[in-house]
Amino acid sequence: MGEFGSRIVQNYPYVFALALFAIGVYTILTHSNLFKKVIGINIMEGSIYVLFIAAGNVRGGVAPVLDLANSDLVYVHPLPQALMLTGIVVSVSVTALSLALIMKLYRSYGTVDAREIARLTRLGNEVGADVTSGS
Amino acid sequence: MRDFVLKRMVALVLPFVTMLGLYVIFHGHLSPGGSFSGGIITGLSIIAFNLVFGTERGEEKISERLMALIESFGALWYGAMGLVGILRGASFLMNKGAGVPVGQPGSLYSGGLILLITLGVGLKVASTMVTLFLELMEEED
Amino acid sequence: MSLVVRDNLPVLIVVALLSSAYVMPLLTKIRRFRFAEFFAVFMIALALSGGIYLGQGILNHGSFTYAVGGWAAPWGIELSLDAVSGFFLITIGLVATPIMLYASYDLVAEVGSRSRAAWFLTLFLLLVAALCGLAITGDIFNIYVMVEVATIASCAIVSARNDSASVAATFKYLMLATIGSGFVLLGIGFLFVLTGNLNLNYIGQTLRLTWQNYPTALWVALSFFTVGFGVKSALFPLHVWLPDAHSTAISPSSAILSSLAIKGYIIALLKIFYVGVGAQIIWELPITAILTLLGMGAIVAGALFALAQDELKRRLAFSTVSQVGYIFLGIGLGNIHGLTGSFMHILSHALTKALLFLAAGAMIKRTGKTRISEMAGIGFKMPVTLGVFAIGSLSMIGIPLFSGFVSKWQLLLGALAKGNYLAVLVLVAGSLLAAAYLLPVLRTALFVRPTPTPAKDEAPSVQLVAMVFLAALVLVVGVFPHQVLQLAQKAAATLLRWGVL
Amino acid sequence: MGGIIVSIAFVIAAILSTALGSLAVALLSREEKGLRNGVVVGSALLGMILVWHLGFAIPSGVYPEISLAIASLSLKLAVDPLGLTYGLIASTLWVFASVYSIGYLHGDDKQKQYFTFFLLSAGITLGLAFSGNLFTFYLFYELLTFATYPLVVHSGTKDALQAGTKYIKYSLVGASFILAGIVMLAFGTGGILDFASLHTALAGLPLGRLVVIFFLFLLGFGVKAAIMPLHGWLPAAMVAPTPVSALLHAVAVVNAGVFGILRTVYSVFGADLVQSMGVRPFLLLICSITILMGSLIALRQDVLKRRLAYSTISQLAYILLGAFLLHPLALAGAILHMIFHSTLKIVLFFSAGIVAEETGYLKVSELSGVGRVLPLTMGSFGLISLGMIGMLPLSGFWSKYYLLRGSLVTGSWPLLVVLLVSGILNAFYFIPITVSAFSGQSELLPRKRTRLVWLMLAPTLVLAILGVVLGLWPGLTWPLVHAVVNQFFIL
Repeated sequence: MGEFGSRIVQNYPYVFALALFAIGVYTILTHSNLFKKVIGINIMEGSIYVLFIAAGNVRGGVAPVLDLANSDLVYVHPLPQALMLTGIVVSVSVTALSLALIMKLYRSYGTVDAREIARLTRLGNEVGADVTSGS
Repeated sequence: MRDFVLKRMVALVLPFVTMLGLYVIFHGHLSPGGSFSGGIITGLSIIAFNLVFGTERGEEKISERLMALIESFGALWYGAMGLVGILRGASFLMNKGAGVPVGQPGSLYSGGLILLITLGVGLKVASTMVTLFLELMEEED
Repeated sequence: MSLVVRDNLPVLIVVALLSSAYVMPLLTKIRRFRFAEFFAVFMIALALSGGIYLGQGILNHGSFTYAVGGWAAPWGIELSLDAVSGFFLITIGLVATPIMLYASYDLVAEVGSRSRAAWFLTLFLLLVAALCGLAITGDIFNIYVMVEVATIASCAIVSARNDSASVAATFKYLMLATIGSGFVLLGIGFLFVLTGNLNLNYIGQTLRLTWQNYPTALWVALSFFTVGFGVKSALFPLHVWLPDAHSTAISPSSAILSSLAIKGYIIALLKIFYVGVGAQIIWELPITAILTLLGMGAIVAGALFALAQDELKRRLAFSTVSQVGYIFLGIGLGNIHGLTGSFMHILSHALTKALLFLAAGAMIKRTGKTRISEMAGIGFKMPVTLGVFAIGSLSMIGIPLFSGFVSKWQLLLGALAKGNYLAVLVLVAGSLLAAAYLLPVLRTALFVRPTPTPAKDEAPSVQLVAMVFLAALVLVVGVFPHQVLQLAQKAAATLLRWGVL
Repeated sequence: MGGIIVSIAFVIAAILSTALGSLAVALLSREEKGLRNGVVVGSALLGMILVWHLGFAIPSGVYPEISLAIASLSLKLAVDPLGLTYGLIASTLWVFASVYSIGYLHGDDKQKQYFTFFLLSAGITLGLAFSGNLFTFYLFYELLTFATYPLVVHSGTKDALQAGTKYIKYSLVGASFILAGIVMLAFGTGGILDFASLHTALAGLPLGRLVVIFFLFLLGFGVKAAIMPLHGWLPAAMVAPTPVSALLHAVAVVNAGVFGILRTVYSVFGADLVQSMGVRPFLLLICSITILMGSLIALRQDVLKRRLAYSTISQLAYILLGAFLLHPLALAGAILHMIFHSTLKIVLFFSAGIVAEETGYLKVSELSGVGRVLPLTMGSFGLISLGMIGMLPLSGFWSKYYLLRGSLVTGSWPLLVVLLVSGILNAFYFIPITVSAFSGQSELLPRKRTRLVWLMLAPTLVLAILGVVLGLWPGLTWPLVHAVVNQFFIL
C-alpha cells in the first residue's frame, strides 16, 4: 500500500487527469440538459490535455521556443503541446457542432432536455405510425 | 445594441485586436502562438464587430460570401503549399529539402513555406470562426 | 510528370479529396448545382481509382512508406502503405463511388436546399478523405485526427436533411462518438507516455522490448482503445447510437456510414493493435478473448434486435450491429484465417450494406412506405431494385457465390483453427438470423401481391446504375474472390508480421 | 458405344440450357405466351437430351470433370454414375412436368415468374447432380432452396406464404448444419473436398469428429429427404401448385436430400468407414420408424395431396434404408427405388392435380365416382398405385425385392417385417381410393374443359406407361444401377 500510495503521489497529474476524465464522461452520460453534456465534453477533453502536457513536462524546463543566445536551457517536450493544440481545435469543432445541433433541437422541440426530446420523438413516431396505418 | 460606450470602445480597440491577430499569425514560427491562436483572435475581432454593430453592418463590411471564399481559399492554399514540394520533385509539404529558401533563423522570413502555410491556416481559422458564428446567429431567426 | 503523380499518389489522393471538399462551397455559388454534383462524383471516382491503383500496386510490388514533408519516420508523419492500406483503399474505392453517384441524383430535393446539398457534398468528400487517410497513415496521432474528421463529418452527414428526428439522433451520436474519441486519445496518450513515439512501427518496436515492465498500463491503454473504437464502430453493447443515426439519415448517408465509416475505425483499431502493439503482446493479454465474446454477442444480439424492427432502415441498421460483430469476432480469433475473414467481411459488408441501404432508400423514396409490413408488392413496382436487394440479402446471409460467403468461410476456418466451437455455432446461427430478418422483406415485397397489381415505377436510372454496379461487385467478389482474398490474406499476414519477424 | 463423345461440356451445356432458358423467360414480356412455352419445353428437352447423351456413355466408363477456383475452394463439376442417376431422373421428369405445368397454369397471371424459377431450379438440380465436390454440392443445394421458394409460394395466399416460410426455415437450418460439417471436414483435410479424393484424406481424422460430421450432414440432408422428425415442411408445402408438388416434392428437392445422403455415405465417407463408425443400427432404426410412421399417418389423411406427401416421406425412407444397409444388393435396391419411386409418384401427383382441376375435389372422401368421369386419369392412378405398393409385375416390386434381399443378406431380418408391414399399409391407403373412384356414386356435373387438359393428361399417361414398362423390363435400368454399385463396391 505504501508503495502504491507513493506511486499515486508521484504520478498525481495522471491521476488528476483520469479523475477529470471520469467526471467529464459522467457528466455527458448522466445529465439530461444538453448544454451540460457539452460542458462535460469540454471537461473530458480538458483532462486529456492535462495528461499530455504533464507527460511532456520536464521539471525546470522552459517553453520550447528556440533561444539561440542561451544554449544550455532545458525545454519541455514540445510535441505533446503541438498535439494538444490539435486536440483543442477538434474540441472546438465538436463544441461548435453540438451547439448548432442544440439550437436546432431547441427550435423543433422547444426544450434542451434530452429526456424530454426522447419522449417527444417517441410520441412523434407513434403518431406517425397511427397516421400511416390509418391511410 | 444602443450602448454608446460599448460601440466607441469596440471601434477603438478592434483595429488593434485585428492587428494583434495578424501579428500572432505572422510570428507563429518565432514565438508562442501561431495560425490557430492568431486566426481565432482575428476571427473574434470580426465577431465582436458583428455582435456590437449588428450582422447587417457586418455583412456590409465583410460579406458572408467573401468569408466562404476565404475559408475555401485557406484550405486550398494549404494544399497548394504542400504541392510545392511535390512539384519540385520532393515529397508533399517538403520545405527546405525541396529547395525552398529558408532565410535566417530568428528573422521574420525564416522557415521557408511555413510562413505562407501559417497565413493560409490563419485565414481559414478566422473565417471559419466567423462563419460558425453567423450560422448560429441565423438559426435564431 | 506521371512519375511524380505515381510517387506521391498516397498523399495526392487525400489532398485531392480534401481540396475538392473545400472547392465545393465555391462551385455551388458560381455554377449550376448539377455541375457541383458532377464534379464531386468525378473527383471521388478519380481519387478512388487512384486508391485502387495503389492497392493493386501494393499487392504486386509490396508495401512502402511515404514521409510527409520529407521528415523520416520517428520524427515526421509517416504514411505506411501496406496491404492493410491497399485493401481498405480498394474497399473505399469500390463502395464510395457508387454511393456518391446515387446521392448525386436530385440531391437538392433530397436534403431540402442548395446550401444543404453543398454541405452534404463537402462533408461526404471530407469523410471519404478521412477514411483514405486512416487507410494510409502510419502515425498514431494522425489516426486520431483522421478519426475526428471522420466523426464530425459523419455526424453532420446524418443530419443532412435537417429534420428533427435526425438532428436528435445526430446529437446522441455526437456525444457518444466524442466520448469514444476521448477514450481513443487517452489511449494514444498512454502509448505515447509508455514509448515516447507516435509512429506505429516505432511504438511496436519499443513495446516489444519493454512491455513486460508495465503490462497493466498497456492493458489499460488497450481497453481504452477497445472502448473508444468500440463506441465509434458500434460494437455491441456500445452500439446504442447507431440505429437512430443510421435509420434517420438520408439513404446515401446511411449507406456510407454503415458500409465505410465504421470500418475506418475498425481499420484504425487493427493498426494500433497489430502494428502498434503487435500480435504477440495482444495474445498474451485477455483482450482477444474479450473481443471474441463481444463479437459473438454482437452477432446474436444485433440480429435479434433487427428481427424486432418493422422499419426497414432500422432493421438494416441493427443488421450492421450484427455484421460488425463478425469483424470483431475475426479480430478476436486473431489467427490468419480470422483476420482474413475480418478483412473480407469489411469489404463484403461494405458492398452489401451499401447496396441494401441504397435499395431500401429507393423503395422508400418511390413509395413513401418505411415499414416492412406495408411493402407488399413493391417487387412488381420496382423489380430491378428488389432484384439487387435480393442479391444483397443473399450475400448477407452468406450463400455461396455471393461475397458474404467468402468471409463467412474464412471466419469459420478461423474459429475451427482456434478450436472455438461456440464461435462456429454463433457464425452459423448468425447467418440463419440474417435470413430471418432479411428474407421476410423479400417475401412481402415479391410474393405478396396487392390488388390491383401496381404499375412499374422504377428508381431513376442513375441510382439504378449505382445499385446494379454494387450488386455486380457482390457477385464478382463472390464468384471470383481469388485476387481480393489474396490481398486480404496479405493484409492479415502483414498484421501478424509474417515474413517480418 | 465407343463412338459417343463424352465431355464435361455436355454437363455445362445442360445446366446452361436450362439456366439461360430461365433468363430468357425472365426477359420475355408477360404476354408472349407461345414463345415462352416454347422456351420452357425446349430448354428442358435440350437439357434432358444432353444428360441422356452422357447416360448412354456409362458403359464406356469415361467420367469427365472440370474445376474452377472460387473462394479458395474449387467449383467442380464431374460426371459419375450416382450423379447421372439423379440427373437422368430429374432432367427427364422435368420435361414432362413442364408440359404439364403449361396446361395446369393456363390462364394464371404469374406464369412468367413461375417458369423463370421452374427452369432455374432445373439448372440448379442438374448442377447438384453433377457436383464434383462437397462445396459445389452445398452451393447448389442452398441455391435450390431459394430457387424453389417462389414456386412453393406461387399462389401468394397466406397459407402458401406460411408454408414457404416453413420450407425456408427447415431448409436453411439444415443447410447450416451441412455448412458446419463441410467446414469441419475442410479444416480436417486441409481443404480437400473432392468426392474422388475424400476417402483417403479422411483416413487420418479421429473417429469421434467423423461421427459428428456425419451427423451434421445427416441432419442437413435429412431435412430435404424428410426423415421423420425433420419432415414437417413437406406436407405443409403441398399448398404449392400440383406440378410443383409433383416435381419438387416427389422428385427434385426430396431426391436432392436423398442424393445428399447417398453422397455422404458412399462418396464422402465410404461404406467401410460408415460401417466402422458403428452408427448403422441407429440409422436403420430411424429409417424404419419413418417408413412405418409415414405410412400410418398417410392412412389418416383425407386430403389426397397430403396423403401422397406422407407416402413420399415413407418411400424416401426405403431409399435411405437401402443406402444405410451398406451392401451392394441393398444399394441396388435403393437406386432402383429412387428411379421407380420418382416415376410413379409423379404420376400419382399429376393425376391428383387433374382431378383437383377438373372437379375441384381435393379430398379422398369426395372422390367416389370420379373414375367414371375421368377414367384415364383415375385408371393410371390406380395402376401406378399398385406399383407403389409393390405388386409383382409393376416396377415397385423390383426395388423392394432388392431391398429385402439386401436386408436378409446383411442379417437385418427385423427390416423384413418393417418392409412387409409397410407394404400392407401402402395397400390400405392406396387401394380404397381407386376402388371408390370407380365404384362409388357420382353426382358430378359434366366437366368443363376450360383448361388445356390434354397437356396435363398426356404426360401423365406417358409416364404411367413408362412406369409399367420399367416394371416389365426392369433390366432397362440395370446398366445404370450396375455402374453405381460398381462405383462404390468392388464386386
